[in-house]
Amino acid sequence: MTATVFFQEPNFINATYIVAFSLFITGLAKLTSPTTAVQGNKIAAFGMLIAVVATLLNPALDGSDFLLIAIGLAIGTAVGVPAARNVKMTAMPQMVALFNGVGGGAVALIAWAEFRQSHGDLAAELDVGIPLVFAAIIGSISFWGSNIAFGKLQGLISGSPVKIPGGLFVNIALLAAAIGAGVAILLGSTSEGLFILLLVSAAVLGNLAVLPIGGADMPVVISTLNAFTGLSAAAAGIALDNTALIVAGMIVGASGTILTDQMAKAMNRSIGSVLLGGFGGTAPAIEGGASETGGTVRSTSAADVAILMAYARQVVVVPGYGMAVAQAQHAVREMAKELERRNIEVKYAIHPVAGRMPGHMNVLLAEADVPYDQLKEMDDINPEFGRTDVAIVIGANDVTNPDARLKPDSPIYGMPILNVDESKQVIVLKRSMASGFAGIENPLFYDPKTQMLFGDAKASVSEITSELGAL
Amino acid sequence: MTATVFFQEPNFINATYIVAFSLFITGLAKLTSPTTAVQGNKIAAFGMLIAVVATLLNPALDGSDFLLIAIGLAIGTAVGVPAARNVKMTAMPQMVALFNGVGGGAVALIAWAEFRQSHGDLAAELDVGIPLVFAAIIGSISFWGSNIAFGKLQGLISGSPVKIPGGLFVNIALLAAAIGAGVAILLGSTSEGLFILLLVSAAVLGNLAVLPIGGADMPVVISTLNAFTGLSAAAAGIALDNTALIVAGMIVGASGTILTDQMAKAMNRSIGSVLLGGFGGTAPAIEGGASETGGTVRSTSAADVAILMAYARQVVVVPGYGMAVAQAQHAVREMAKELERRNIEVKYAIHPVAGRMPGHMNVLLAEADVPYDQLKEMDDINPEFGRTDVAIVIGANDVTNPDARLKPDSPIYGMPILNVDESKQVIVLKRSMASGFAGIENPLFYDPKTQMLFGDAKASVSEITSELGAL
Amino acid sequence: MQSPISAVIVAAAGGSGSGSPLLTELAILILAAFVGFQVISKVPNTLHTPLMSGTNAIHGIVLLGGLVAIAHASGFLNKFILVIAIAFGTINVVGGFLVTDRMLSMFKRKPEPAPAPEEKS
Amino acid sequence: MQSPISAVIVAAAGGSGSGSPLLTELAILILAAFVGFQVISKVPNTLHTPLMSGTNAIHGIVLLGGLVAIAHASGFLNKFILVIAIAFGTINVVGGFLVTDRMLSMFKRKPEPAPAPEEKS
Ligand SMILES: NC(=O)c1ccc[n+]([C@@H]2O[C@H](COP(=O)([O-])OP(=O)(O)OC[C@H]3O[C@@H](n4cnc5c(N)ncnc54)[C@H](OP(=O)(O)O)[C@@H]3O)[C@@H](O)[C@H]2O)c1
Ligand SMILES: NC(=O)c1ccc[n+]([C@@H]2O[C@H](COP(=O)([O-])OP(=O)(O)OC[C@H]3O[C@@H](n4cnc5c(N)ncnc54)[C@H](OP(=O)(O)O)[C@@H]3O)[C@@H](O)[C@H]2O)c1
Repeated sequence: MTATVFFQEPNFINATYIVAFSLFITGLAKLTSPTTAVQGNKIAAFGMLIAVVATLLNPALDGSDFLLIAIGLAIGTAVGVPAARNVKMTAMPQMVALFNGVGGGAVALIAWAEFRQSHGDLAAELDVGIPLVFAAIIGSISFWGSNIAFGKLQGLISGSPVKIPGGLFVNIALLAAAIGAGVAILLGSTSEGLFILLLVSAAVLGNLAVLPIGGADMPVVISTLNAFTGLSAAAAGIALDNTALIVAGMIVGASGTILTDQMAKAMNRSIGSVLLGGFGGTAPAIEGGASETGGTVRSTSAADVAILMAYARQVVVVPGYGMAVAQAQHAVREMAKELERRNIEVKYAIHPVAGRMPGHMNVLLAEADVPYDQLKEMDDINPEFGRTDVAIVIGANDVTNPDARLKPDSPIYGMPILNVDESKQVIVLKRSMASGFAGIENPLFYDPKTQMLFGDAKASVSEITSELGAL
Repeated sequence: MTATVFFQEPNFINATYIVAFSLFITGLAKLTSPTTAVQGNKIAAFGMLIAVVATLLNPALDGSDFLLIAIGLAIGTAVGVPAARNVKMTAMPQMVALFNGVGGGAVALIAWAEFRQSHGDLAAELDVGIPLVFAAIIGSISFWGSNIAFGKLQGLISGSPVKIPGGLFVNIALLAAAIGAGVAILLGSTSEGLFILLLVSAAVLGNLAVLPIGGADMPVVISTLNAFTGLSAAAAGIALDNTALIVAGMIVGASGTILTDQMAKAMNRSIGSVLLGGFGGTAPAIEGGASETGGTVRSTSAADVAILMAYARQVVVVPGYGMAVAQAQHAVREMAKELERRNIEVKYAIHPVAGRMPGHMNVLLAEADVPYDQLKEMDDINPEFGRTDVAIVIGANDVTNPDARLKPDSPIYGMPILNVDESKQVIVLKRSMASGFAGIENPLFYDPKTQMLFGDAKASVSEITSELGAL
Repeated sequence: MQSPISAVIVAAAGGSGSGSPLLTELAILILAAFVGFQVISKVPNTLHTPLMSGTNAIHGIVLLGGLVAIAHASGFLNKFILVIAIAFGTINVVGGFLVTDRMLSMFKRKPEPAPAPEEKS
Repeated sequence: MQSPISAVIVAAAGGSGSGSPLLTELAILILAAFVGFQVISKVPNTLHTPLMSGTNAIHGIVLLGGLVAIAHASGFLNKFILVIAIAFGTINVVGGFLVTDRMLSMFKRKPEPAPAPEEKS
């Protein structure tokens, strides 16, 4: 039994944690290139596996603990695996929100259990008490905020901003209540009621903070909450004296922060304005009324589009959120194949914030087996539009809006866009003249070079493909 | 006095260390761009300052300690500041070697003092003893190795490889002796003689390991020893329980390792073959005899070169080690100005391992006020040679050798080179037909497009400049 | 456990070698933050969604917190809370890595059009 | 100092919260190595020489080792050795930073010819 004893030593367990977080870092570093990313994810998952196994070596765990752990692991696996297996690529944002939320929930629950276990005496050792209170507040906010984000994206809750009477003031009061309860506990109160008040205030705050934000802004929210969960995990790690939690949590905290910042920047907005809410939901308000303002719109048919493209040398596909909604990615791939069969060069212009998540279009098109060397980033494709015969815009709107370049008073002025309007012919596939995420007019649709093909993107693209085949 | 007491708390001191190493990391991160590099270095230096000040707050230091510390600091400053102020840019490699050596020496001395202070009892606590022994060995190797490197570069010791009878075998024996002494101490011996044996074996090893390496390979050696000193500092940090030492030392250890690897790669050699020695010194052996083998060499005059250049549209300057030897950088800048006055475009082709340190040419030309946007890296300038009228090679040799592309049995085959031979005319400035660092023939000199201008680079360039002025 | 040498060092540092464990953990925390910033700032836009879900999976490490805490938990409610925490953590870990893998494995590996970026530049 | 909660945790982990201090230091060491690799691998070739001398200056941090050790040193020889160590460390620090600064300040700051590299790519 000496071997078992050795493996059960805290030193051995902690050494394993060091190996585990090294694997996380190595894995993340490999995510920087599509060729190594798959391997990187597996390395990180392997790190997680050995961290879990090492923790289970803890000699303080007895038979009944193992039973409970087995139950927990089984429930988690039973829920997580099918969810991950069956989720549609278009539903990725809400899936990530859900997984993020349960992580935050776990942190809050652990903090609660630890509080109960210490009989509420967090005041005696502040270097355990403070991180525990922090973990409880942030974890609870993250859990509830993520759930609301999930609900909005999944359509369970209205995606448009829900105005909360009192707004910011109520949120500040809730945060103050949560922090106040925490401080009271840290100053010596052992009342569990206070701790529950803390959890509940944070929970309500999580709800109310996310409800007023439009559904389209959810990725920024999820990314923020992702960073929050990471930070709360790191705090729990400090409280539990667990290096693996500290390092892994903090890395996620740092990376989530960067990602949030990049997403907000690419949308030409500040994180503050996103989180204060309201913006993302103005779109539906204008919807329908947008087509009334000036300019003439030319509508076309799938057959005409097919002929136009058949005589092109280079066609650039500009996908946007509408392609995701219509799940048209496979149809698009078919159309591209048909074009390539005719020796027409096909490229995809990927705007960094097309869709509703960074890389959203990449993931969808990858799902449809589009080789990633055909996916051109904005800076690479923009000089190409000048020599492009046909640009076909599939459910994209804001990311093609020339106002961002030309109209200084436009809300999206300054946002880098795809210069679709420089190509010789532009075809736009969408269902109506409704605006996109930013809720503003797009002069591209009134451009004399532009023709609109109205209808669901998937149906339209399939029709074009069959017309092409018939030519 | 409460304030003083607070500042003297170990917690405060350690918090300061965290700030200090954060500043080191921030500073290093800023070294990634020439525009922020100056600031980055200052940030790192500021981090060092606060780390030193925090350490001096240690309440265990008494008046006599402060006196001794003042003496140490004064001596160090009196030696370091003038050395750093007055060193010529061409002498940078040996300066870095010297500074690196004293760092290693300091680590070895501290380890020795700690050993004596513990009355030789390192066995009782191995987590202090092991890092201390490691620090002593590596520090001692680094100190002596760096000194030899300094001596070779400064010309105090012959730059050519000194063959050691027994070679590798002797070195392994010395390492075994040092490690053996260390193990004996860790197993319980308290004999100071053993510790001195350890230091001396490592010292002799440092000497013998570097002596057989040619002077030209010294930068790789210094970079290796730089990493060594960093690692020994980290080890000393573990022994002394000092976070600042651990983090800073390890960062240097990691960065030195990468740098060594990059230098070796750029020279198309393995680190092993460099450190096993011999290669760098074969050059002098061939020297003088090189011109005897095949091909005809055209020699030219400064006046002819001036005329040739005066009618060029684009001139590319290809500097090499010879420019550093001749300290011709200012003369080169003058020549370029003269050319630019005539609306001739001047670019500098910088090979990554031209000279004897990475970035050697950049530093020299920067010293001569050449704007860094005229300095083109290899990958950027290589496609340009085809449309270059005159390439003027100033003391470069190996980095222009077409054999690296063409002759598979050449020792430098596969090394990326500057494709000077693709330009319309090539002028080579050097003193003789002698070979360069790699000790091999350069067919470029026998190319029909090539003309040689023999003589010291500085004199030749100045002559060309005055001929240009006279045109 | 206190050998002469460490006693001397501890005395010199004013009572405790490297300060409180909290400070050591703070050092680890800050280093981890630097690692996070450095590693992630290199990820191309294309991989942002898998990255978001990959980092998301990594904070499933909270599962460990549940495993550690259940060992010393007593009473039904405490254990019950922790079982839920473990289940939540497991969903986070398992779901996160799986879904990331699904996304990533869809990125077709074709030879890059441009020559591999120069390592040294 | 042992509150109920930490006593419980320590007991659960089998005797010692986060293992020996050596392991914590190992964790710090490894994180520092990652930081070093990540930060330095981004440095352009042009700056390699200043970088070499800059990192060289940073390992002058050994000066701190001398300052810590001299506080508990006794006897002439020990103190003498440490004064030399401090002098050496000071040369390393002061010389290193100064010389790096000299080199770097020679890099002329002219407007870059190419537009600033896109942050997001
Ligand atoms: N990627 C991110 O990270 C992220 C995150 C948050 C917010 N955003 C924002 O989201 C926007 C993305 O721009 P985008 O151009 O991709 O999308 P968009 O501006 O939101 O426009 C999408 C368009 O697709 C059309 N559409 C919807 N369903 C369709 C269907 N089934 N078939 C055909 N068309 C359909 C809609 O018009 P119809 O209703 O007329 O069909 C709509 O105008 C930007 O404003 C960006 O700032 C992006
Ligand atoms: N940069 C690094 O990090 C590094 C480190 C270690 C080794 N190396 C190696 O160093 C070499 C660098 O190539 P390189 O082309 O720069 O230099 P090189 O191949 O060593 O050639 C230098 C040439 O300069 C000439 N020269 C010397 N003094 C001169 C003077 N006063 N006036 C005019 N010419 C003079 C020499 O010829 P004469 O004697 O005929 O004048 C010699 O052929 C490569 O092989 C590289 O692998 C580089």
